[in-house]
Amino acid sequence: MDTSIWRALFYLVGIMAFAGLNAAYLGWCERKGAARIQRRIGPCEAGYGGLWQPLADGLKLMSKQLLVPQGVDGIIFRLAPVLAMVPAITSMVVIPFSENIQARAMELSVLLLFALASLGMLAILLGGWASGNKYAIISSARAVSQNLAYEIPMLVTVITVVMISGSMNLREIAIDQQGGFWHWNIFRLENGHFLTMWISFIIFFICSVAETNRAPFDMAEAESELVAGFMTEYGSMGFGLFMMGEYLNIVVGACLTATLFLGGWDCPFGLTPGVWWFLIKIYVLIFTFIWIRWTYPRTQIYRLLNLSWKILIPFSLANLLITAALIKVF
Amino acid sequence: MERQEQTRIALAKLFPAEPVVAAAVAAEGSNQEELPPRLAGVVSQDFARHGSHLDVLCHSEQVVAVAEIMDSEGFFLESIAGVDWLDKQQLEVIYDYNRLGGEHCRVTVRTLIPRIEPVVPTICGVFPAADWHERETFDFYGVHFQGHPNLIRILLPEDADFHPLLKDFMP
Amino acid sequence: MNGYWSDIFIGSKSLVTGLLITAREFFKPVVTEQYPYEVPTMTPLFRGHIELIGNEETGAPNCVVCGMCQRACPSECISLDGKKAEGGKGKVLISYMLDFTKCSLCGSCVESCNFNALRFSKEYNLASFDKNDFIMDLLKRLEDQNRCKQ
Amino acid sequence: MTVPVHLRHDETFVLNLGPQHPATHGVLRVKLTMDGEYVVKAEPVLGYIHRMHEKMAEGGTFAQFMPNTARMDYLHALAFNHGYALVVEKAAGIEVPERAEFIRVITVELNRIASHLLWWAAFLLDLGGFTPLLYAFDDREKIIDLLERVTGSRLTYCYMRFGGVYNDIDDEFITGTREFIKRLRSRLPRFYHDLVTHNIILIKRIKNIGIITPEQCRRYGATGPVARGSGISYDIRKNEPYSVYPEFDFDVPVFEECDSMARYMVRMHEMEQSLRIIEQALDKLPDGPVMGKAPKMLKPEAGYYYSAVETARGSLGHRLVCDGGKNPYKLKLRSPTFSNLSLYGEVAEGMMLADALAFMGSLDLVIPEIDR
Repeated sequence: MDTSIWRALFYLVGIMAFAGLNAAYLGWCERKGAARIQRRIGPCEAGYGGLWQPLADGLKLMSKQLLVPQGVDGIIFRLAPVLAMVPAITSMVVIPFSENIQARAMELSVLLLFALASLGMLAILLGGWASGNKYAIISSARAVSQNLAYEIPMLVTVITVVMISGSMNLREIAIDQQGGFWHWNIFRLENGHFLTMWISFIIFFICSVAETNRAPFDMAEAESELVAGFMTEYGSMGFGLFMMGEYLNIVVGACLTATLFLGGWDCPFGLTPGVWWFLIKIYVLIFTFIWIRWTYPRTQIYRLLNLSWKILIPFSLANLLITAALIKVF
Repeated sequence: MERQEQTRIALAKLFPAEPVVAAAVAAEGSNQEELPPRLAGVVSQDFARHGSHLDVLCHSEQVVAVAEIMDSEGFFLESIAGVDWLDKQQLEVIYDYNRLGGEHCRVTVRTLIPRIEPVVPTICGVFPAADWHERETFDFYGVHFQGHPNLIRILLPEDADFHPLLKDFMP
Repeated sequence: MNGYWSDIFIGSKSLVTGLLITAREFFKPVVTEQYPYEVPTMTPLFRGHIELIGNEETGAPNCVVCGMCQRACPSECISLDGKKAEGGKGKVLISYMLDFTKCSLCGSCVESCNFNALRFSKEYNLASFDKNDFIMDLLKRLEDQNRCKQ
Repeated sequence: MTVPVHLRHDETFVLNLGPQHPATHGVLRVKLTMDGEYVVKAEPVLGYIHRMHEKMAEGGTFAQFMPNTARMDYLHALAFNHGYALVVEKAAGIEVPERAEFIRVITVELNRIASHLLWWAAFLLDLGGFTPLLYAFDDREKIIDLLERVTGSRLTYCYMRFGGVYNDIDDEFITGTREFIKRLRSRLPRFYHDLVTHNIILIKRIKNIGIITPEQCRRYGATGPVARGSGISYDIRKNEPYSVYPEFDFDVPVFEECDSMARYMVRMHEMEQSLRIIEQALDKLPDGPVMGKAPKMLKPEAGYYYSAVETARGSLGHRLVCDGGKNPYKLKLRSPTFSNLSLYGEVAEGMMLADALAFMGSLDLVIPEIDR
C-alpha cells in the first residue's frame, strides 16, 4: 500500500470535507425531511430551498460567545464538545467507501470503531458532568446506561458477521460480499444465512439508532423532560459541535451497517460496483433514521433497557448460535 | 330525591333545635329579603333557580362535622369560596359539595365569621382537595383555616401582604 | 411469556404501520400557507381594532357622542369628546381616542352603539416599536379614509 | 413502572421543573424532590400567571366580565363563555331562544374537539413525538377557521351573550362543519389511532402509569376525563343536563383502567361523541332568533347561584353571589384543573421523572385556568 505523504493529506482533507459537509447538510436534510413528513415546507428563505441554511446556522453559532457558566469544570466543559466530534471523524479512517477508496485498511478495524463509539459516549458523560446542571447529570447517567446496554447486542451481532466473513477487517468483510445482493450478509444464500441474518440486521440497526441517541431512543436529550439534556448549558459552537458529532455518528453508523450487512460498495445486481452504490446505501439508511425519528414518540429509559436486555440480547445470542451451527453444518 | 332526603336528615342531626324554623324559611323562600337573618340549619331549595339542592348554614365550628357527614355520604368537595360582607362586618365561607355520579345532589354549606378575626377550622383532614381551596381563600380573604398544615400563599406571590378580594382593598 | 411474543409481533406491526403512514404523508403536497406570499382570505366577522363609520354622503362620523361605547368597554380603552353642534341639536364628535394596548377586542362597544357609528376594521398588520402607535385617533383615521375616497 | 421502589429520603436533591420548562405547558412550576430519577415528593407551585379575574368581575358590570371568561381556559374558551352566560341567565331569569342554545352547543362541542386535539398534540410532544402535533394542528386549524367565521376571533372567543349568542351561523358554516365531521371521522382511525394509539412505544409508555383510584378522584374533587378514566361515569352534560344537551343522543366514555392510557382513550372517544352531538344539532337546528329579550343593564335578585358546565377538562362551576346591584358581588370560578392538579403530588410520588411528566401531560393542564 502506498504510504506517501500526499495520500495521507488527500484522505485527511477528503475525510474532513466529507464529515463537514455531512454534518452541516444532514441538519438541512433532517429539517426538510421532517417538514415533508409533516406536510410543511421547511427551510426555504436562505437560498434555493433553504440550501444556505446550514451555512447561516453555522455562522450564527460561530459568532456567538462560548458561555462558560459559573461553577462548571472549565477544562472538561470545553473539552467535551471536541471529544464528541473527534472520534466520529476518526472513525471515517477505516470505512471502505469502495474497493480503492479507504484511508487505512486495518485488521481489527471493527474493534477500532467500537472503541471510538465508546469515546463518543464519554463526551456526553463529561459534558453533562462538567456542566454541573441537574438535568445534564441525569442525562449523562441515562446516556451511559443506554450505551452500555446497547453495545452488547451490537457486538454480538457483529461477531456473527465476523464469523461468516472470517475477518475483522471491514474491507475484507465487504469484499466477501461482492457479486449481487444474494451475497450480501443480510440475504446471504450461502449456508442458509439469510434465515437469521435479517434479524441480526434489524437488531444491529436498532442498536445503532440507540447508540447515536436518536429518537425514539433519545433519552439523553429528551427535550420535554430534560430540557436539552447534556447540552443544556452549552451555547454557540459548543452546542454546534455536539450537534455535528451526533450527525457524524449517524453517518458512521450507516456506513458500518452498509458495510457489514449490505455489501458495502456492491451493486445489488452484481454490475459495476462503485462508491456510488455505497453512498446510495448510506443515505437510504440515514433517511430511515430521519423517518423513524419523525414517526415515533420517545420510549422510557427502563423500557429501553428492557428492550435491550430482554429482547435484543437473547435474540442476538440465539442468532450467534444458529449462525455458528450453520457454518459448522455446511 | 332519596339521596337528597337522606343527606338532609344526616345533616339536620347537627342542628337539633332548629329544623322547624328552617322548614318554615324554606316554605317562604321566595322572598328571603324581608325575612330576618336565617338561622343555622338545613334548607331544601329550588335547584333550577339556585343550582343546589340543599343549603346549609352552619356555625364555623361545625364545618368539620359537616364535612365528615358529606364524606360518609360519598360527596366530594367542589370548591370553597369566600364572600366579604363589608356592611355586616362578616366574611362568609361557602363550601360546595357534589356527588360524582349516582343520584344528583348538590349541597351548599355556608358559614359566617367575624371579619375582624376570621378563623375557620380546616377540613383538609377530611378532604385533601380542601388543601388548595383553603389556601386560595386564605390568599384572597385572609381567612385563617385553623389546623391547616401548609397555610401559605398559593396564587399570589409569597411576599404579598394584602388580601385582594376584601371589598375594602383597592389596588 | 405469552405477552412477550405478542409484544414483539404486534409491536413490530404497529411500528411498521406508523412508518407507512408517515411515508405516505411524505409524498403529499404541503398544507401550510406561506404567509407573506399567500394571504388567506379574511372572514367577514374579523375583529380588528374598531373604527368610526362616516356618513355615506358627508363623510362626517355617525357618532352622536352618547358615550355608550365608553361605558360598555370593560377595559376603559375609549375616551371621546364632543361639543354642542352649531345651530342644531345634539353633539358633534371632536375627538375619539382608542387605547389599543388595553383593548381585548370583545366588541362590547360595537354592540352597544345604537347609531351605526362603530365597526371593526380589517387591520391586522399592527406591529410597532412604539407603544404610542397604539393610542389611536379614530377621528383622524376616518378623515384619512375620507380623503382616500375622494 | 409498577415495581415498588425503595426511595431513599436522605439522599435527595431538588429539581426545579419550571416555571419555564418544555413539559409544563406554560408557567407551572413543580418542585420535585428526587432520588436519582425517582420522584420522592412533587409539589406544584402555582400563581405565575395569576390575574385576579374574580376581582375584575366585581369591578365591572355583568356583561363586562364576558371577555375575561375566554382568557382563562384559552383552549375551551367557549365553555367558559357558556358557563358564565348560564349562571347569569339563571340569576337574572333570562330566557334563551332554542336556536341560540343549539348554536351554543355546536360551537362549544367544536371547541371541545379543538381542545382535545391540542391536548393530544401537546401530550405527544411531551412524549417526544413531534409529527402527530402537526397532524392534529392541521385538523384543529379547520375548527378554528369555522369558529372564526361565526365568532370573529380564533382563540379567545367572546361569543355568548346573556340571552343568546352574538351572531347567527350561516350556511357556509353548516356545510363547513359537516365537511369537517366527515374529515375528522376519516382521519381519526389512521392519523390518530394507527399512528399513535396502537403504537407499541406509546402503549408501553403510558399504560399502567399514573394510576388514580376512584377514591382519590373523589377526595381531591377530580372531574372530567380524569374521573372518567378512573371508571367514574360523571359528565355534567348527562348527570346534570343543562342547555339543550338532553335532546341529543351521546355516550359518556368511561374507562376502568385508571391509568394515563385510560384518560387518553376517554378523550379520544369524547371527540367522536362530540362529533355525534354536532351532527345531531345541525340536523335538528330550529329556526328563530338567536338573541332573546334581555335588559341592557342586568340587576339580578340578591342570592346565591351556582351553575356548572362540562369543559374539556372537567366540571367548571360558577358560584355567583348577588346583592341586587348591577355588578356581581362575588364570582368564584371553580376551575377543573385546579382540583385535578391537586392530586399530582400524591400520585407522582415514586414515579420516574419521565413517567411523572407523562402523567402530568395526561392530566391536560391549562395553566391560566388554574391560576385564573
